[in-house]
Amino acid sequence: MQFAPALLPSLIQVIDKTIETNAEEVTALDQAIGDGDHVTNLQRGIKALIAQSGELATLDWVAAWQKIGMTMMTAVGGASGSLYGTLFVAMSKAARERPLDLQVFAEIFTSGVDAVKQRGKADAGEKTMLDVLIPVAASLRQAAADSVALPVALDNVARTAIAGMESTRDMLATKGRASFLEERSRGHIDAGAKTSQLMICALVDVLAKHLTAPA
Amino acid sequence: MQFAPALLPSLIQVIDKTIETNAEEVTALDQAIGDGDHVTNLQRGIKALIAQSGELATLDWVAAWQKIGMTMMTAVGGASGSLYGTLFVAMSKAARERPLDLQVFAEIFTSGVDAVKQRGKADAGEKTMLDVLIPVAASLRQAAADSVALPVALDNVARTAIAGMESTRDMLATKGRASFLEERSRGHIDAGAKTSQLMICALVDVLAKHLTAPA
Amino acid sequence: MKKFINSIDNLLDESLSGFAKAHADIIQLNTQPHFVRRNKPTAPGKVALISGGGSGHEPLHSGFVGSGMLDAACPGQVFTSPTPDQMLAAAQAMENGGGVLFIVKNYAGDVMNFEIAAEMLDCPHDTVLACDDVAFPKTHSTGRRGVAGTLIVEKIIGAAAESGADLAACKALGDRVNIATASMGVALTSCTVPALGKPTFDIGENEIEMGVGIHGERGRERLTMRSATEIVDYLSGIIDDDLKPQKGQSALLHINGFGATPLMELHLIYELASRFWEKRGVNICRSLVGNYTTSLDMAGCSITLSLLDEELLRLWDAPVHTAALRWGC
Amino acid sequence: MKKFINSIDNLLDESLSGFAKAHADIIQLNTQPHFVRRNKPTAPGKVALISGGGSGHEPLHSGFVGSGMLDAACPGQVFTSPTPDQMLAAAQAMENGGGVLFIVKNYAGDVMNFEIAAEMLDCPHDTVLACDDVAFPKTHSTGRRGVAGTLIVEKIIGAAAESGADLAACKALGDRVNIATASMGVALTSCTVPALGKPTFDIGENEIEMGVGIHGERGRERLTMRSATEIVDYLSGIIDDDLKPQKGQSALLHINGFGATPLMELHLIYELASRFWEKRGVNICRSLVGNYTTSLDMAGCSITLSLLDEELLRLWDAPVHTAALRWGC
Ligand SMILES: Nc1ncnc2c1ncn2[C@@H]1O[C@H](COP(=O)(O)OP(=O)(O)O)[C@@H](O)[C@H]1O
Ligand SMILES: Nc1ncnc2c1ncn2[C@@H]1O[C@H](COP(=O)(O)OP(=O)(O)O)[C@@H](O)[C@H]1O
Ligand SMILES: [Mg+2]
Ligand SMILES: [Mg+2]
Ligand SMILES: [Mg+2]
Ligand SMILES: [Mg+2]
Repeated sequence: MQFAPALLPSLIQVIDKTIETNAEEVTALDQAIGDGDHVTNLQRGIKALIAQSGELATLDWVAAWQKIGMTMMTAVGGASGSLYGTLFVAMSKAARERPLDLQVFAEIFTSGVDAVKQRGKADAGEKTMLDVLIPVAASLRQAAADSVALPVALDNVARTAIAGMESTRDMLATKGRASFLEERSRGHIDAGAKTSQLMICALVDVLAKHLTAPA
Repeated sequence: MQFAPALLPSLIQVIDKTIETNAEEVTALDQAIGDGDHVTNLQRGIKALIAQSGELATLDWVAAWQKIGMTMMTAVGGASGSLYGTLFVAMSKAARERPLDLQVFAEIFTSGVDAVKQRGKADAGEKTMLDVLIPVAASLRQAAADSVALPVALDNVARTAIAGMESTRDMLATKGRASFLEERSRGHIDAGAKTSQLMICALVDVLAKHLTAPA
Repeated sequence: MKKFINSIDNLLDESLSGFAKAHADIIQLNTQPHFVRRNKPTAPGKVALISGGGSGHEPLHSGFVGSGMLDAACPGQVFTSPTPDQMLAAAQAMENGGGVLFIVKNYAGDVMNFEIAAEMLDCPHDTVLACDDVAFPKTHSTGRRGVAGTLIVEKIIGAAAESGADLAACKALGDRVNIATASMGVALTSCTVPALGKPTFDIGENEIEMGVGIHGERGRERLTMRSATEIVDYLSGIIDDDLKPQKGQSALLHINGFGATPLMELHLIYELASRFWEKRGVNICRSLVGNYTTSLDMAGCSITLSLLDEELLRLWDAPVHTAALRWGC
Repeated sequence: MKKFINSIDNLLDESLSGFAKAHADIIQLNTQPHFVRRNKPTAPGKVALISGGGSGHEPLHSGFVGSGMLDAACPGQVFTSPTPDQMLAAAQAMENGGGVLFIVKNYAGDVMNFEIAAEMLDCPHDTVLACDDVAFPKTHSTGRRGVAGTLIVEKIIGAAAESGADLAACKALGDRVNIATASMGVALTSCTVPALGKPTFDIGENEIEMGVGIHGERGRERLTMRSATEIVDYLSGIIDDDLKPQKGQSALLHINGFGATPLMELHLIYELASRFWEKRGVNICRSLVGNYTTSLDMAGCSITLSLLDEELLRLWDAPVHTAALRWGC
């Protein structure tokens, strides 16, 4: 596999950047139908990851995802902290003893997303980050099944993430705080879906650049 | 004496009217350098007096002032309630067994104002209602000493009240809540001085009309 | 927004440190991870009661740690659920042979984080979900939220645990109190989260938000401002429909301020709400009026009715010694 | 302005009635004239402690009526001193052979109205003037105002009276506490008096008012907003200059919220203020943090330091059972 944990510092860095750049917009989303802390929560986690990024770069994926998961779990708090924590810890578990290729990664990521579904007792269509994560997992699996080239697969992931994020706008929220707004939750993109999409797109960007960079 | 307690209902009515008309302006004064309740306080007293005005009309001045004093004392509260209560109770005491003429009234009113000075541990120049009451008492005494005609005496009283009220604008407050504003108390007319003046001018108006009215 | 703050980053730490100093006779603060715990050892075999949640609701929950109530509380960031390591460490520190009962307000974040902690805990444990907010039906997709009634659950389980009730009994009692307790809130203003510096929602000079939670999330509907009696009748009506108290039923009436509403107004609300239930033959035999489950600086309040049988009444009356509730000792 | 109100005219009555119902176990409300009195008979010969003042400062004073503290409190209209008939009736109702001590916050209206009542009272009586606000020098033309320190005076005299101290001793003790107590307040916002419906003063998003009283009257100066530490150092500095506590001196530190400031911020202020005096060798051995002497819905707080010798400490710790302060019973 082309991608090693040595990439993590730069991945964390672009995630930090995209959240920072879009902070105001996302906070407005979370204030509209949530409680407004989503960006602050994520940034606490990202800050903790930045502090660890040197160490993370030296680990294998199993250990790195485990560490990222535990860090998100203990630094973020709120719904998103437990969910991202769950995602990475589950990915770490699923990755044990397996060489990483697109097929395997698609399975690992799907295991992570399944764990999020279980933890959140939620599924697609409930106006949460899962409306990005579930289709992205599916897109990865599809790419692997179709043996598409990595750059194309990455491009599909980004498109899917954006479409998933956009799809939350008109949904009725049935999970998380926004569910208490009932019909008033419609018309606003879910903050967690938005940040998932932003982070995924930022990762895709780095990875795509990495692919085309001279070795 | 031309003026009997039978006049009280109409006197109370014009007082009610002048406070009502100027309520906003006076409240703004009391908010600027006090706590904003002066109009509400006075109006509670005036309302109580209106309820009693039928009965007040049947009393002699001694009894009427006593009753007015006790009503102000128990209905108004705050600094002004105790002071107006003190004024009228002291006037009632001073009026005992004395036929009422301008000279006697000037003395009675002066006794009332002296009681207010004692109760408030205050004197002229401290930016309070006393800056109206003290010169008005002096003007009454002067009119009696000079034996001026009643309409002229009343006119002097009104002018004096207005001048006294105006004089508080540039004073430094050394009594009441405004004293805590120190130099910042300058530039605002004292609310209690303003209402004293308004009430005195309203009374003068009715009394003057009464003098010129066909018997 | 003006707040007494040095920096957003250490607001919680400085505040918790002040809380711990001010109440050093009954609690102490554990850091890394953060939890507030009782000072005094508990009786061996006592069920350890652990609660927690986002900060900004003070005195809930840290103000309810102490003899007769909680063993520990885990404070999260403002309006953000605490993290599993906090609950786990608190549970491990306080467990004393009787197992651990988590008392959790029903919000996705709190539920999931406590769940993770529970999964990691290797001693008998259970969880009571506080879900007293009747702004939404029982069938709401995520269940009902836990709001001001949570403290009643904590007080009553606290008394039972103190007197030796076991884990199963405490859990059953908590669920029973929950079912017998209903709350409805109304906001006159939004709150302002320190990290954001502006009100969470806009609301007009003549509007109120009915059925709000305690995080500045909007409520179930926006109405025009109305008289205190109309507001109380609206809130109490929904509570009454839910609990359907019998004539002669004894109850605790709790008026909770959200933070910026003067006590004078809360007592007025108490007056009107107690008239509401007196008219319906309910015997309001206990009261609690004040800022207990706040939403930072929000103006508004909630009404909570909690039906009490003899056992619950006795447990409510049992001695309690915490920073925010104290009687009988 | 949005407030829970039916009408301005009966706001106080409905609120007092709610207060009386919520605390019927310890107090009752007398109407015509209004005063809140203890329920339970006092020991013959006990000095009757009567306080009172404008409403809008709740829980002061009505929340401090009960065993170990006040015998009665006379509530005036919002920010308006009560009237002499109230104090007189309260004194006559509570006098029990030990005479009457009036505890009065030093404001022209309160002083004069209590004075009139005292003149009418025909039993031994005396008055303690609370004047703990050090925003102004002792030589200020009307003397210093009584603010949050008043409750400390009431608590300590209350304990002494309960244990049989006579009128002269209670009076002397009150004066002594007064001298040993200093407060300074800061407002972040104005309050809104219900009858007026708009804030008493305007204040910018970046301004604070230092040295405020508790009636929405402006303070001694307006400064730009600054960090919590700077604010605390400013307020504490003035208090410290006034009391000049010795190293090793024991003291009670009371952080009082004005109504709309979250407990989280008050605890942060407590932390910073206790650091301030710890650095100076003062032993902060008692604390009180919360909304006790409020100014309706004002955001802001005051810091009060009260120097305690052994006698005062013992009296502070003595049992008290009121609506707002309760311990030892
Ligand atoms: N049950 C759930 N399942 C999946 N995602 C959820 C769930 N509840 C909330 N979320 C996601 O978490 C986001 C909110 O995260 P955050 O604001 O950090 O936490 P909180 O809601 O506790 O304040 C939502 O926008 C949504 O995407
Ligand atoms: N010591 C005093 N002596 C004379 N007049 C006073 C004194 N203190 C206050 N006043 C008058 O009372 C007025 C305030 O009355 P009011 O607002 O009703 O009471 P309060 O000041 O208690 O709120 C002031 O404007 C001033 O004229
Ligand atoms: Mg959120
Ligand atoms: Mg006034
Ligand atoms: Mg949150
Ligand atoms: Mg006043």
